[in-house]
Amino acid sequence: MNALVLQTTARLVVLLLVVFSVLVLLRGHNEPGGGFIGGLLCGLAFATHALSFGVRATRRLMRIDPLRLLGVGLILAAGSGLPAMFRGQAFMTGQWLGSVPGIGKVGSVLVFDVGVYLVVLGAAMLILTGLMGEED
Amino acid sequence: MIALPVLPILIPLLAAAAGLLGWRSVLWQRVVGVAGCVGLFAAAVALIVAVDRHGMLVLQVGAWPAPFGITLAADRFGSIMVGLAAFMGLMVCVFSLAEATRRDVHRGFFPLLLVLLGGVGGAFLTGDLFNLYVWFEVLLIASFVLISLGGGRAQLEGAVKYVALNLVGSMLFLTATGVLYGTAHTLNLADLHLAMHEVRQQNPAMATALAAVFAIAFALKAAVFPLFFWLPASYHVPSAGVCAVFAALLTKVGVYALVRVFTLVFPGEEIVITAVLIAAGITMLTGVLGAVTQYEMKRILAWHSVSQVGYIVAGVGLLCVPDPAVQALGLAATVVFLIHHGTIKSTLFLVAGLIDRREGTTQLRPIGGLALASPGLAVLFLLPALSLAGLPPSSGFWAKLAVLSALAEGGRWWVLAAALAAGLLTIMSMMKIWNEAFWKERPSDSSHTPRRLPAALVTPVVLLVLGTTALGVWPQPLLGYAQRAATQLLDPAAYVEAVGVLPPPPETMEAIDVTAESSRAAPP
Amino acid sequence: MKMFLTNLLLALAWMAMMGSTSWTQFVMGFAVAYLALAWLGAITGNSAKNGYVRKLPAAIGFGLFIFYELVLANLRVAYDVVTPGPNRSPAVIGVPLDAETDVEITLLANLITLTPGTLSLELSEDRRTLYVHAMFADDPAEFRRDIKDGFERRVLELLR
Amino acid sequence: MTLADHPWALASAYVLLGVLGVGMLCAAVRLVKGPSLPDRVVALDLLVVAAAAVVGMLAWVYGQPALVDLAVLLALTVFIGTVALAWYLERARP
Amino acid sequence: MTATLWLIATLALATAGCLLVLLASVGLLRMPDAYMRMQVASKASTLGAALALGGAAMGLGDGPAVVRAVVAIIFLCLTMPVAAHLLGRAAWRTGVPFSDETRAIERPGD
Amino acid sequence: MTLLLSITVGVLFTCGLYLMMRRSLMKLVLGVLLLSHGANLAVFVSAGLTRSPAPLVETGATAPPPGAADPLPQALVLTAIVIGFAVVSFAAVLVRRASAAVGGDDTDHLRTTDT
Amino acid sequence: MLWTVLGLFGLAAVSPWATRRLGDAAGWVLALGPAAVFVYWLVNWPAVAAGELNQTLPWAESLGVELAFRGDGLAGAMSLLVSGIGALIVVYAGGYLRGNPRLGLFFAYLFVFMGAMLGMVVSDHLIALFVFWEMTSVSSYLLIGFNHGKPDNRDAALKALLVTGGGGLALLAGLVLLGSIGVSLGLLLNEALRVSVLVEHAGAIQGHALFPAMLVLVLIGCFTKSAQFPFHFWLPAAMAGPTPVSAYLHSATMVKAGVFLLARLHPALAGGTLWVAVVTTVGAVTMLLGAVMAVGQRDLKGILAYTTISVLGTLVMLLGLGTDTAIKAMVAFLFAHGLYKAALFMVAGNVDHETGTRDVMALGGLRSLMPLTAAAGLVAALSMAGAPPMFGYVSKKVMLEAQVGAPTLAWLLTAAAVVANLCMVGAALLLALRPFWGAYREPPRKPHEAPRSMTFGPLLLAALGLLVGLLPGGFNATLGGAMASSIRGEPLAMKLKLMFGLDAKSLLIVALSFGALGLGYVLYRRLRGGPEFPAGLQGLGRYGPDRGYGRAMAGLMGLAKWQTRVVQSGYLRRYVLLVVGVVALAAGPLAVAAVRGGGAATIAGPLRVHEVVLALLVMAGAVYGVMARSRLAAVIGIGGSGIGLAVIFAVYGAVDLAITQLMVETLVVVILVLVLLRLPGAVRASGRLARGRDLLVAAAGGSVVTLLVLASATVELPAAVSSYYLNTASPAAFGRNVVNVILVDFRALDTLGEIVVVAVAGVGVASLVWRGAGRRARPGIEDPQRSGEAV
Ligand code: NA
Ligand code: NA
Repeated sequence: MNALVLQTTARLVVLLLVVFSVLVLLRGHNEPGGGFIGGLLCGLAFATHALSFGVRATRRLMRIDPLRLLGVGLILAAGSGLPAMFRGQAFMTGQWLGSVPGIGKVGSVLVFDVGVYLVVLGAAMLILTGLMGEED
Repeated sequence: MIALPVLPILIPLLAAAAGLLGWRSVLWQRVVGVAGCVGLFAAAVALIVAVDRHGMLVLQVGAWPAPFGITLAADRFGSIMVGLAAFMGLMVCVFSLAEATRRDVHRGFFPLLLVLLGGVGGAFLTGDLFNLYVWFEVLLIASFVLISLGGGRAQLEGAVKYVALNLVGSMLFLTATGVLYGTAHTLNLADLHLAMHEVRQQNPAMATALAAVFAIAFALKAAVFPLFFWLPASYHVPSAGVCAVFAALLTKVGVYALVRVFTLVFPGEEIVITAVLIAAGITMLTGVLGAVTQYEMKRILAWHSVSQVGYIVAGVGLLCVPDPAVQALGLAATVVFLIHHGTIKSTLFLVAGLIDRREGTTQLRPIGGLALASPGLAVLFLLPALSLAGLPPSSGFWAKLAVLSALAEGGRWWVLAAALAAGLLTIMSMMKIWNEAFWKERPSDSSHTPRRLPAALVTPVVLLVLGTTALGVWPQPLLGYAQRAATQLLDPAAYVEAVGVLPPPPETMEAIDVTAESSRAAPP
Repeated sequence: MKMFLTNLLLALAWMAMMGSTSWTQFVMGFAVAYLALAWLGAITGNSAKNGYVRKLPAAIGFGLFIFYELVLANLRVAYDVVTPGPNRSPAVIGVPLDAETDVEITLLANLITLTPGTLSLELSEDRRTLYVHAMFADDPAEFRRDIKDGFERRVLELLR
Repeated sequence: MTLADHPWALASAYVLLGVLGVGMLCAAVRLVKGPSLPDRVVALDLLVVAAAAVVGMLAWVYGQPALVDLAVLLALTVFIGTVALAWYLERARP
Repeated sequence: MTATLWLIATLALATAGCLLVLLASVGLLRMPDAYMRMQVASKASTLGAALALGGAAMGLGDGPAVVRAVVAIIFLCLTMPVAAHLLGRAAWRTGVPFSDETRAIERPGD
Repeated sequence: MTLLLSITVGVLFTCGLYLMMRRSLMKLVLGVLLLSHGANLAVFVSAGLTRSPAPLVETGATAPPPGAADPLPQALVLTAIVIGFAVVSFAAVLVRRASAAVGGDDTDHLRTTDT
Repeated sequence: MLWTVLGLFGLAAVSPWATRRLGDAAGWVLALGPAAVFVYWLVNWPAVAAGELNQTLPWAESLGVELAFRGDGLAGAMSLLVSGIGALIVVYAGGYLRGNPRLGLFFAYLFVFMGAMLGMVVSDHLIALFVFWEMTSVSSYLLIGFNHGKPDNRDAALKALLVTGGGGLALLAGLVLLGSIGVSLGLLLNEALRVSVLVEHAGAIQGHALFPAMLVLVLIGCFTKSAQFPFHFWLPAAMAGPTPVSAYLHSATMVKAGVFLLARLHPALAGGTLWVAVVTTVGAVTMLLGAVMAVGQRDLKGILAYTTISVLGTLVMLLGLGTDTAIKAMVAFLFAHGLYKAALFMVAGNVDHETGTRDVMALGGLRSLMPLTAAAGLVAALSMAGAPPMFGYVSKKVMLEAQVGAPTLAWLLTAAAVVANLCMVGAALLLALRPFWGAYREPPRKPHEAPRSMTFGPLLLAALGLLVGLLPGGFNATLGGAMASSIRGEPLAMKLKLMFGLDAKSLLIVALSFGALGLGYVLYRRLRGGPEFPAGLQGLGRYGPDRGYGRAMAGLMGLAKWQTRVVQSGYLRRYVLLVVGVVALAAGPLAVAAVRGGGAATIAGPLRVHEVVLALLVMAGAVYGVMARSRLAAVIGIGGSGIGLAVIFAVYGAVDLAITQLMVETLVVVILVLVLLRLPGAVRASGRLARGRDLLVAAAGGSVVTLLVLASATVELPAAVSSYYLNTASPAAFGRNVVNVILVDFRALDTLGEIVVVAVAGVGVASLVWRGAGRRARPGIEDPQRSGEAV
């Protein structure tokens, strides 16, 4: 949408939302949030961008192919259960690396959540850019 | 060994993800597709062998004890179904190397196929009701996309109807699962088996009502009368490979769930399961009658899928007979018929694909003369067609015999009569195709130049025909397996023991009472 | 902007050092860092050093002004809403702009919208006129003047 | 020191929630009445913002800081929804 | 005592906010045309929600919650006018009618 | 409240199903969306309602405060919501393509694959 | 024995290839296969006679099915007939279809058929027998439709398959019933369908309550296969096949399968009133009908077909009577018929092959041009007519003896037999005299004698008929006696002889025999000029069961169309309506019962204004979504409803849930808005009545869900799983947001599946909206409007 007021605001809002989405992702294990909410939020951020600047600009901005995002996300999520298997434990048994201040204990579970985040983001992007791409 | 039950889920999903990573390269997609299917097949074979030898394989995902985590529990029934999915997946994958266009591949054909297989695998292996719902959705959405992949009007039309009706079923399933959780407060199937005893004591009508809703939801997925509309409206629209994989798996998952739930969670719900049996009988007839009016090969096959679901479900419906011997016969018949139909119907759809490739259409009127023009194709059609019609010595005959024996043993004569009548009409339908496409002379106004059939298209069909014919000539391995699987299904106590549901530790026993409406945190 | 970020960074460092993530610590850190920057801003080698230092109080003043306008206008609207019978005089009025940059125009348009009684409807193609819907515009000329002297002046002061 | 310690405070909080509820109902009426699409969108906007206020109040009433997060996100998302609807309104014009 | 005062203060803030939201809603119902409804709704509700949220967060007395509330308020103040502007523009561009009271309507090109 | 919310579930289902019985494809999607809402709420309500704190563990504690809400239905509904989102999104786009293909937002145009 | 069957199947597999390699000699060489089987049975005859030829192999044990072979007299005799005539037919076909590129295929079908037939006659287990039985149906279908270019042939093949296949299904049902009778009598599963075992329990079986139903089903199977009235109509139509097929089908095998099975089951099932009444009546009616119809034909093969029906009727009737004499007569008749009918079919084939017509009226005086064929035809026809000293005469005599000695209604049966025989004489003379003797008529093609391969068979068979007639003793001692004993279930000596005694009964029989011959000749004289007189009889065929078949097919089509119209209407809204209706009707009453059962539910707690408002908002939004005129307004309403839902979640302690719901709802609104933008205009609403109905059904569906949700509160069980999560999340899974811990750890597999769903939705949307991706598709393969569009 060619609205100066919107575009100016959107720059700020998008940035804010993306940062916020990562925050939500990382602290999700301990506070409300997590991969879904983070991914959706990031998707909404890009939706805002696309609505403000057009979907081509958004694609340029993202740089990453959303389909690849899906692939990486799925591999991270499904793969997060593999280390346990290689150690002879049940699939998806939690593997913990250590504590990070502000996030808490970090391990395979976080990898899983990151995968979730990427998949949700990728899918949201595919849907939105796909639909809006038809408008351009 | 510990990893075995998760591999049929994990391998295809990881392969699908890998496919998405390199989605621009058709070659990469094909390589990943075949690799994933081969891997899945290997895992499935290993699983079948292991389960048949050592009994149920149980994996507590995340090492959380049952019923708290999600349990993957592979019994004979589940593993053979995984085997069916894997085998058909592999065949269709190879077939699609030649059939799927570049356009299809770019649109994610192979990852979608793999996801479908992964979802099916999950559904067959999970020991958790909600997880079953999730895998249902996985395979459902993959099938949504596959059905609409062609993007033509027919595909889109079929897809809309398919999506709409299946979503109603999904919502029903979800709601029923939620209500069941609200009632029994557990989701693990083994744990539910125990909890439902208590539920039945407190409110037997509740158990029956839930059983009915689950039956309806699964019957819709299985395309049982009068909930089958989605199937004839949509099964025939995608490419033959997709049709084949659908025919092999989609309705089967519904039947699988029906079996699982009615052996484990709602055993002895006689009213509901009797209704299922009656519906099964009607389904057999409705399906074949529907096929009579059709003059397009895939549509005919689709209608027969409905009819055959009736046969398959009839075995489940025999759970309404209190005699465990009859129940075992019925379930064994269901297993045999599932495998038979899963392979044969898919083979026929693939043959339709061959005809489509050769003649440019699967409409019966504009083609003809294939018996002379392509004798090999004629053999590839005739053998599975006879099997579908239940003529011996074919897998279809043994499957039908198993169903009929079970029905006779259970004394359900009307259903038996329906099965016989439907059998005759099935012969008629198959011979209609044979007459029109193979025996009839090619219409003189046909201007189509037949195309050559590439090896990738033909090889899987040949393998399938050989395999199913072997199954017909030497049925005992399958029959015996089915018998053992049925016995296992009818022993829920063993299932519960294998899953290892633990009584909750003492300190958590002071359970929060979530059923009561209270607002403890906020003062009044 | 760079200075502001530096300030922010310093505030975060403060929090880290305090080992606390509470907001009071952040405010404290921010204040301390601001003072430090006001004093030693030259260190950063930023030519606009004084701009930031000077503008922060201006911004705070601006915020207070907005709040005042907001409350005032809300009351006026409230009166109109709750009293029976209309005592308003709506109109769409084009306001010529001195603001030029994106940020200036956006801020101005937002401020106009944020205050009840006025709503920026449309920016002309040449970005020189902002069309405003006003609920209490007895005199269009006076309305234009109010906007230009009130909001626009303050916005430009803050941003230039 | 929480709201729950003072019955009068809690009671007034509930009254405020009721006030917000009435406000939401008014907005719902406008949503249904229209008549123009922008009217409905504004009503939806208001509904969401009121919901944010409700959630904020609930956070207080229940002593649940986590609910504030929801309020924050309500504020975030209402913007996006409105942008999309406005985008539609402009594009869909005949 | 201070605690009670703090409680009263925050309650007052919240009350003001809630009343403003109510005001916006009533205005939304009562105003004669879409533009005036937007006027009332978008602003009063923004301020109202901000006050209610701020009051609640402060009353809650949880540090991070207040920070988040402030973030929400800033965000609302940042975005609500934009949203209102966009809606107004859309209404204006799609020719949503003004009420009869409207005295003058200037348009580009006039 | 359980009663009222159960009725709400019923209303959501009724509206959703009714919408699915319309001729408009768009209404079909909206119907699915409402069904999804209804199903989610049904799961949530069936599991038991508690006006209670969210199941969050305070720093330093090992369990949420007593009386915390049942976290499992929340997780289930969350999963269901996201699945519903995915499905509805796909259905919406499908419907759009289908209506373009048949030339109208009308399910009665979708009859060629049946008969 | 297994290898004789498998060998023939193997031969079938290689014969297309072998025929191409062997050329004209193929028939002679391939005939060695069945000849070897013939020899096998000859060599093993002592073992057969001693009842020592048994073989049991496991097959489908789980269903109690074994490959149990038993070479008793019946099996041995039938095997000899099948393989012997089979070998001759193969030789004959090699000549008849010389040069036909599909001769190899024909041999393949023929060998499958032969193998199946052999497998059937030696099977002791009835399911195994049924397997072979159905294989004969299928292979005969392929044989009848061999010349499938003509629609008539295809229809005939289909008719044969449907009638015999339908009968096969009845038979299968009967066998399944028989099996369950057997099991209920305490037999093991694998024994319950072994004929040799069943025979020992005949009394108990016939006393079983299910026996009548079972018997009727089995009889239907036998009657359809053996073309008994009213299922006889498929057989004349099956004349369409190439002549060797007709010969084989009619004389030796397929149609005899039904008779064979009756004979096979005779010791176990026969004897009761039901058996006697039904089997005898049907047999007699068929005998008469076939004979009368036969004389109305002009087509050589038509005459042969109807006379076959008549003979089959006779055989069935004899089995129905079940007296010792009747069984002996049946055995004799079966063999005699096998010999002469095969010969006559080959003769007819020769005539057709050489002259290009089969119309008896168009033929005449071929004797000098085709002397060997004429000779074979004459001898065989005499046997058929029952003229001494042919095998046919011997068997007719014993047949009449059985009729005269029938326990009830002997005079009626005898009269029927005489009338039938009289017609047979007429038909036989029509076949053998009319084309060969009398004035020469110019046929479409210039005839000369058929090649040796085509005369060898008929001559040999005709000669055999004469030989057995002259010297019946050998037959009595070997085949005949053994077969009759098998049917009887106990030793039964055959005493066929050419000469007759001088007692009253014998004289009566001889008188009847010769009387029939004489009257038959008179009939022939009437027929010779052209069968106008029996033209009326044709009506019997036209208005009989054949017409019923046509009607049934048309009716089926009509029913199917009606059903499709009603059930699969194509209206999605109707489907949804039906599905919801099913839910309401099936689950509704149960849900009501569930709410009323169980303990008291705590469902009406204290209400809070804002909660009530939220619930009302959710409902109002949904209702508005339904009522709104504009689709966007509907989206807005439903979006509002969803956001209200989010807040409700929050109220009940589900923050994560509320947030997710909120964001999803927002995204969905954005997506729906994007979708709406390019959606074509909506259609007008349906009528008020329809809307009312829809609303009613939808509300019923909604109520079911409401009731279920309420009912869940009637059961109180501890929430152990939840407690575990609450107490374990932080200490063991290191997360303080329990919901998130469930999502990513306790139940991470759910989440994995869920993100797969999301990912696929993304891929799917992309695949739907990308128009450009297919541009580089290979030409020719790209087929966007895939098949299945039209109709
Ligand atoms: Na884990
Ligand atoms: Na309960």
